[in-house]
Amino acid sequence: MSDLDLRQEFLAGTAPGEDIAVQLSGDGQFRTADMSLSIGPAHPATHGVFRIVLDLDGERGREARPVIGYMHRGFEKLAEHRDFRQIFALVNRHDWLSGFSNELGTALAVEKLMEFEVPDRAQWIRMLLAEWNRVLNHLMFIGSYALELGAITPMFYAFREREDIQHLLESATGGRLHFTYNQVGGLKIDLPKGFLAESTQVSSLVRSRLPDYFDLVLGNEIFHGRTKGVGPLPMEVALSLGVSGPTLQAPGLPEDPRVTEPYLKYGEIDVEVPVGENGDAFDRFYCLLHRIRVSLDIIDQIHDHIPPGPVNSKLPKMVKAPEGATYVRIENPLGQLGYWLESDGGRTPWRLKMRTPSFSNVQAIPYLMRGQLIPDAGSILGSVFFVVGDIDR
Amino acid sequence: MMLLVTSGVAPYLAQAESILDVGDTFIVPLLLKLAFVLGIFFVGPLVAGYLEHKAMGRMQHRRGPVEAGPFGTLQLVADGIKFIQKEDLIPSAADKWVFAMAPGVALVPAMLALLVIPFGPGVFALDLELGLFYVLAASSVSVLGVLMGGWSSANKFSLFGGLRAGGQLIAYELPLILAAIAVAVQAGTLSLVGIVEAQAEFMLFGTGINLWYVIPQLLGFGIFFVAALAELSRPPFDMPIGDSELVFGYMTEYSGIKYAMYMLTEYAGMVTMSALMVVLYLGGWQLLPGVPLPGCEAAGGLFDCGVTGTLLGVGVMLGKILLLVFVMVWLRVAYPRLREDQLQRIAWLVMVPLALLNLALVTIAKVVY
Amino acid sequence: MTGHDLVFVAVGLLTAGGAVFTVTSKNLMHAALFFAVTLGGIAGVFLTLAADFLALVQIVVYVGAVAVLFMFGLMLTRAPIGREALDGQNRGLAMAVAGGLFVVLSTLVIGAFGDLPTAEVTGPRIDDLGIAIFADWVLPFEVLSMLLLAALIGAIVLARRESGESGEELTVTRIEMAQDRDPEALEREQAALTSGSGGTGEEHA
Amino acid sequence: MAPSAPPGIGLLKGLGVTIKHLFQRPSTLMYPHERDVLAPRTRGVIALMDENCTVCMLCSRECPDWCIYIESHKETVPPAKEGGRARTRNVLDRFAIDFSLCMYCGICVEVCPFDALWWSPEFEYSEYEMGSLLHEMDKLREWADTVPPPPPLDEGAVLPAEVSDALAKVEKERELAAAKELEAKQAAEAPAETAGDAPKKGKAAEPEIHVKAGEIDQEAFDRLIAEGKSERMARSKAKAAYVKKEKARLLAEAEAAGGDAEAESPAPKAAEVKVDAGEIDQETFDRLIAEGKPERMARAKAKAAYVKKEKARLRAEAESDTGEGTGADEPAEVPSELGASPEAARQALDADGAATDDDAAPEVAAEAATTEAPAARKLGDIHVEGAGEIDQEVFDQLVAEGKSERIARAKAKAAWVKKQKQAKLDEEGGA
Repeated sequence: MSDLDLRQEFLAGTAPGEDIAVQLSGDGQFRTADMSLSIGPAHPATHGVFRIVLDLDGERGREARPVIGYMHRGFEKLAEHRDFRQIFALVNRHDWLSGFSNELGTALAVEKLMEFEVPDRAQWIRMLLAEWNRVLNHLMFIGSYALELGAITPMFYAFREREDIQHLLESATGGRLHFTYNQVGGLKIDLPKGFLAESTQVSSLVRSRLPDYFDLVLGNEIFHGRTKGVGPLPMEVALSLGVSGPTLQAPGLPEDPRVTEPYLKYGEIDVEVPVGENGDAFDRFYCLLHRIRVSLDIIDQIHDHIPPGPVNSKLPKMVKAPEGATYVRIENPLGQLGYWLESDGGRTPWRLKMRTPSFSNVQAIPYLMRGQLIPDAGSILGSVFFVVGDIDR
Repeated sequence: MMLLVTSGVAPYLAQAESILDVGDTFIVPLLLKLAFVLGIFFVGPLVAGYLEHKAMGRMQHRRGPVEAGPFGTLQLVADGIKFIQKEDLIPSAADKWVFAMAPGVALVPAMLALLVIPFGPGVFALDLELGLFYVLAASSVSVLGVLMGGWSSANKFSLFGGLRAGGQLIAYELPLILAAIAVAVQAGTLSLVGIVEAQAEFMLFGTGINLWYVIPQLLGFGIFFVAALAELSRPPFDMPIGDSELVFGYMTEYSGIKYAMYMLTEYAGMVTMSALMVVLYLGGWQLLPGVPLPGCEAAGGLFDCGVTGTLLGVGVMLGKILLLVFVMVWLRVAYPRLREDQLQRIAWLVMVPLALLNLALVTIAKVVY
Repeated sequence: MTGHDLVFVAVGLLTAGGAVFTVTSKNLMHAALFFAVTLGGIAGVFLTLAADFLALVQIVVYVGAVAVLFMFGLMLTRAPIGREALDGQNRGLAMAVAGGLFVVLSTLVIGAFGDLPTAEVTGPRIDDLGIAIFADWVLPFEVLSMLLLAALIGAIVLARRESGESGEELTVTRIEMAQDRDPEALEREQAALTSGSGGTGEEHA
Repeated sequence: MAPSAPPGIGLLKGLGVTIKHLFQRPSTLMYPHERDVLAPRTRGVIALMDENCTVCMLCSRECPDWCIYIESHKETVPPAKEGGRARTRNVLDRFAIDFSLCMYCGICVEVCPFDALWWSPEFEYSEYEMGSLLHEMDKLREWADTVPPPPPLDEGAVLPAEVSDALAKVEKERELAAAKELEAKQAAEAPAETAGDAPKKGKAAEPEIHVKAGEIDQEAFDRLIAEGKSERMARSKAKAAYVKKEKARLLAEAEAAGGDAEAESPAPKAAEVKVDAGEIDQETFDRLIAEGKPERMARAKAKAAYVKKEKARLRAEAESDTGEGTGADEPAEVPSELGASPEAARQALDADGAATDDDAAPEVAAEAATTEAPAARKLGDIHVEGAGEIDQEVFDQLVAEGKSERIARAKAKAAWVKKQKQAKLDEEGGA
C-alpha cells in the first residue's frame, strides 16, 4: 500500500548538491512533494478538540501523529479533592457519552473497597440503565461515523432514537447526559412508576428501527468501498496496543468483561459478543452496530428479572473508604474502563486513576494511519470510536 | 456574453424561432432574453435549493425550513441576505485578486450555459447550431474558478479541494462528452432544440412507437447522470468539498457573498445539467412520448403552441428538471461519499469504456437503420 | 471600421495582453491564469471569424482541459503561493525566439493574404467540417490520432520508468532535507536500511 | 458477517430507507411553538422554598463547584414562657445560586435535610449576560411554583423510610376510624345520644385541615411592623398567624357542618383531585402579564393558580356529593400547595404524585388509588425467602428447548420466585 519511497543515505562525507546513491523501494507509483497537514484541533473530522498531524505525500499520509491534551481538565486530580458523593458528578463527564457507565465503574470501585453489598434490585437497575447508556452511545457513533464518510442521514435517524432513550432515562435520573444516578451503595432513588413499561416500549421501537441502519449504512456498497480493508488492525497489534471494545472485537476476539468477568448480574443473563474477521474499519462498525442489538436483547432480558426491594442501603453520614486500593474494570460502551481507586481512609479518594477506553484506542491511530489516504484517515479516525474528553480527562 | 451576442452568434438570432423574439427591433428581444436567462439563473437555483432543503429534511425525518416565509419558501432568500451582510474575509496570505475573481470565474460560465437551453416550445434565448457543444464548453470552464479559489486561498485544505475538483472534472469531462456525442449522433444535430425535435420523431425500429432517447440510450443516460454528478461535485462525488475531510474544500476560506456565489454556481449547475438531461434524454417539454401537448397538435407538435401549450410545455420541462434535481438530492441523502481514487478508477476503468461502447453501439445502430 | 472589426481588435488585444502577461508574470500561477485568458481570447478570435465550432473546441480542450491540467500540475508541485520571484534566466534567448517567430509569421501572413479584399465572414458549417475531416482528410486525421495515442502511452511509460523499480539504485543529487527531520529518525531509517529490512511496504501491509 | 448481496442491492436499499421516511410524519418538535412535557425529575433549575431553609449550609458546603451563596444572621427569639430561656435562630438573608457555575449534579437538592431545595423542570432561563444567571432568593422562590410533585415509584420499589412511616400512620388511623365508625353505628342503633360525637369528629378532622402557607395575616403583619419588628420576622410570624387562624376557621366550619357523620371529609379521595396541569388560569396569567411579569413566570404562576382552583373546585364537588360512604377511608392530606410541610410533600410521593402528570392520568390515578388501599397487595410487595432455588420443571423445559444452562437457570429462578409469590398471595387472599 505504500508509496514509492525514496530513501537517501545521509553519509557524513556528502554535502548538499553532491551526487549520492539512493535506494528505491515501494510499488513504483508517482512521487510528489511532501506536505504536513494538521487536522484539528478544530476540524469537523475530529469531533472534539483532537489534533492529528499527517505527513502527506500527495493525498497519501506517510505518518500520523496524534496530538492530545487540548481538553485536559484534570479529572483525576479533581477527584482527589471531592468526596465520594461528589466524584460521581465528575466521572460522568470525562466520557460524556457514557455518563452512566462511568458512574457505575466508580460506584463498583468504591463499593468493592468498602466491601459493600448492594441490593439486588439496584444491581439489576444499574445494568438496565448501563445498557441503555450503551445504546445511546453507539447510536451517536453510528451517526458520526456515517457523517465522517459523507452520509448525512444516519445522524438524524440516530438522534431521533437517542431522543426517545434520553426521555426515558430522564424520567428516571433527571439527566440526559450526566445522569448522576448512582451513589455508593446503590441508586439515588427508585425508578418511577411505569418506567419498565416505557423501557419495553422504547426497546421494541429502537429494535424496529435498527434495520434502517443496516440497510442505509452497513449494506451500502459505497460504505463497503470506504471501509472494507481500510485500517486493518491485526489481533496481536490490537492486543499489544491495549485497545478494547468494538476495536478489539473487530479482529475477532470476543473479549468483553460482561462475559469474561461478569460484574453486577451479567452472569445470569445471556450476553452475545459480536466479533469481526479482519479488524478493519468495516468490522469495527459492524461490531458497533451489532452491540446495539445485543444491548437491546440484554435490556429485554433484564425487564423480566428486576426483583422488588430496596435500591440503596443505609450509608454512614460521611462515606469513607477504608485504607487500601482496588481496581475495577467494566465494559464501557467504547471499551474497557478501569478505575484504580486508592484510599487512605479519608473522605476523598487518595488517587483515582482512570484507564479509559478512548485513550487506549487512540494509541492505534499512528499504526493504522501510516500510508493511508486523507479520506481513509477520516474513515479510520471515526472507526476507532473515541470521545476526546475520555482521552484527555 | 456581449461578445457572443454582438458577433458571430448574431446571424442565428434572425433564424431563431423563439417566442422571445417579439417585434422586429433588435434591442427588445435581447433585453427580454437577458431577463429570461437571468430569471432562470437566479430563480432556478432557489427552487432547487428549496427542494433540496425540504426533501432532504423530510427524508431525514425532520421538516426542513419552516419559519422564513410560508412553509419556509423564503429561507434561501433570507440566507442570501445574510450572505450579503456578512464580512467578506480575505486571508492575509491569499492571492487577493485571484481569490476575489475565482467565484466569478466559476459563476459566469454557469450562467452562460443557460443561454441555449430550451425551456418550452419556443422558449429559449438562442437556438445555437452547436448548442450541445456550447453547454459542455461553458460548463467545463467553471472548474477554472474552482481551481483558482483552491489555490489562492493559501490553505492546505483548499488546495486539496481544488486539486480534487480539477482531477474530478478532467476525469468526468470525457464520459460526459462521449455520452452526449452518442445523443448527437442519434439525433443528427448538435442543436438542443433539434434534439428535442428528433426525439419527438424517433420511432422504435420498425414500429410506430415513439420513444425518448432515455430508452435506447439507457446506458448513456446513466453515464451522463453519474458524470454530471461528478462534474457538479454532488454527493456521492463531493470529495472536493468533503466537509468531514477537507473542512469545506476549496470554499473553506470563502465567506459572505463570494461563498454565496459558489453555492449559486453549484445549484445553477444542478439546474443546467438537469435541463440538459431532460433535453437530451427525456424528451424536453413533451408530456409523454408520442403525445403532443394540448394546443400544439398543429405544426408538428413542438412550436406554435399558443399560450396554453407554451405554458404547459414550460411546466412539463420544469417538472422534469425538478424531478432530476430531486433524484440528485435523494442520492445525497442516501449515500456516503466515495474516495477520490475510487472515483478516478470508476471514471477511467468503467465510465470511459462504457461510454465508448455506448457510442459505438449507437453509431452502428444509426448506420444500420 | 465596422462593429465587427472593433470586436475583432478588442479580442485580439485581449489575447495579446494575456500572452504578454503570461511571460512577464512573476508568479507561476498567475502566468498559468493569463495563459488561460490567452487561450480564451483565441477562442474569441475564432468566434469573430465565424468559426463557432473551432471556438468551442478551443474552449473545451484548451481552457477547460489544458489550462486546468496546467494548474493541476502546478498545484501538485511546489508552486509557491504568494509573491515569489520566478526567473528562468533565459530571457534573451526567449525574446530572440519569440521576436524572430513574430517577424517570420507576420511577413508570411501579410505576404500571402495581404492583398486579399476584406469580405463578409461566413464560417464553415459543421456538416462541411465533418465531411472534410472524415472524407478528404481522413488519413492525416488517423495519423494524428495515432501520434497522440503514442504520445499518451509514451508519457505513461516514461512517467513510470522515471521513478524506477523497487530495490533499484539510483544516483541522485543530495538535497538538504534534514531541517524538518530530527536526527534520531534519520539514524533509525539508516539503521533500517543497513539491516536490510526492505522498504516500508512490508511494515504497512 | 453479513451475507453478501448482489451488487447494487445495498444502494437500492439505501434509497428505499430514505424515500420511506419522506412519507412519514417528521419527528421534529417545533420547539418554541410546541413544548415537550418533561419528566418531573428533570434537572432544569433549582427552586428554593426559603421558609424551609434553616441555614444549615449543607448545600453550600457539598456543592462541588461552590456556586451557592448563603448569608444569614442570628436572631434571638424571646422565651416562649415566662422565665424560659431565650433561644437564637438563623434567619436567611441571602440565598443565591450561580447557574453559570452550577453543573446540575443535584447534590444540594439531595443533601438538603429540610426540603428547602427542589428540582424544577423549567429550563428556559438563558440570559444575554453571564451575570444574570445568578439567581437570588426571590427568583429561586418563584421557581418553586413550577416544581411538579414527585412521580410515584415503581411497583417493586421499597418506599423511603419517612414515606412508609407516614403510610403506616395513615393505615393505623384508618383502622381507628373504622373502629370508631363501627362504634358510632352501634351507638346509632341505640337510642340517640350524640353528645360525645362532636369532639371525636373534631379530632378526626384535625389532620385534614390544610392551609395554604404562602399567605400572611395582614393584620398581624401590620401590628408586628408597627411594633418595630424586622419585615422578615413580621412576615414569617404573620404567616404563622394566618395558618393558625385559618385552621381555627376551618375547624369551626367543620364542626358547624357536623350533624352528618359522613360529611366529615373535607379532603376527598386523592385520586379525584386530579387536575390537568397543562392548562393555565387565563385570568391570573393576564393579571400577571399586566403587572409586567415575564411571560414565563406568569405562565408558571397561572399554571399553579389553575391547579389550585381546579383542586378547590373538585374538592368542593366531592364535598357536595358526599351522600355515598366515602367518609372514613381517606384521611390522607392533599398537598396541593408547595408551601406544605415536607411530610405532606413526601406523602404526595405516593398519594397524588401523578396529579400533574397528564399523560398517564387515568391509569396512574387508578393505580394511585390501589396503592393507597391496604388490601390490594401485589406480587411486588411480597418478599420470598431463598431466591437461590430454581423451578426444576421450567429449567428442564428450557434446557430441552436448547437454551444455555446459565440462561435456563436464571429463568427458572425467576419462575420459582414468581410462583412462590403467587402462592403467598393466594394464601393471603384466602385467609
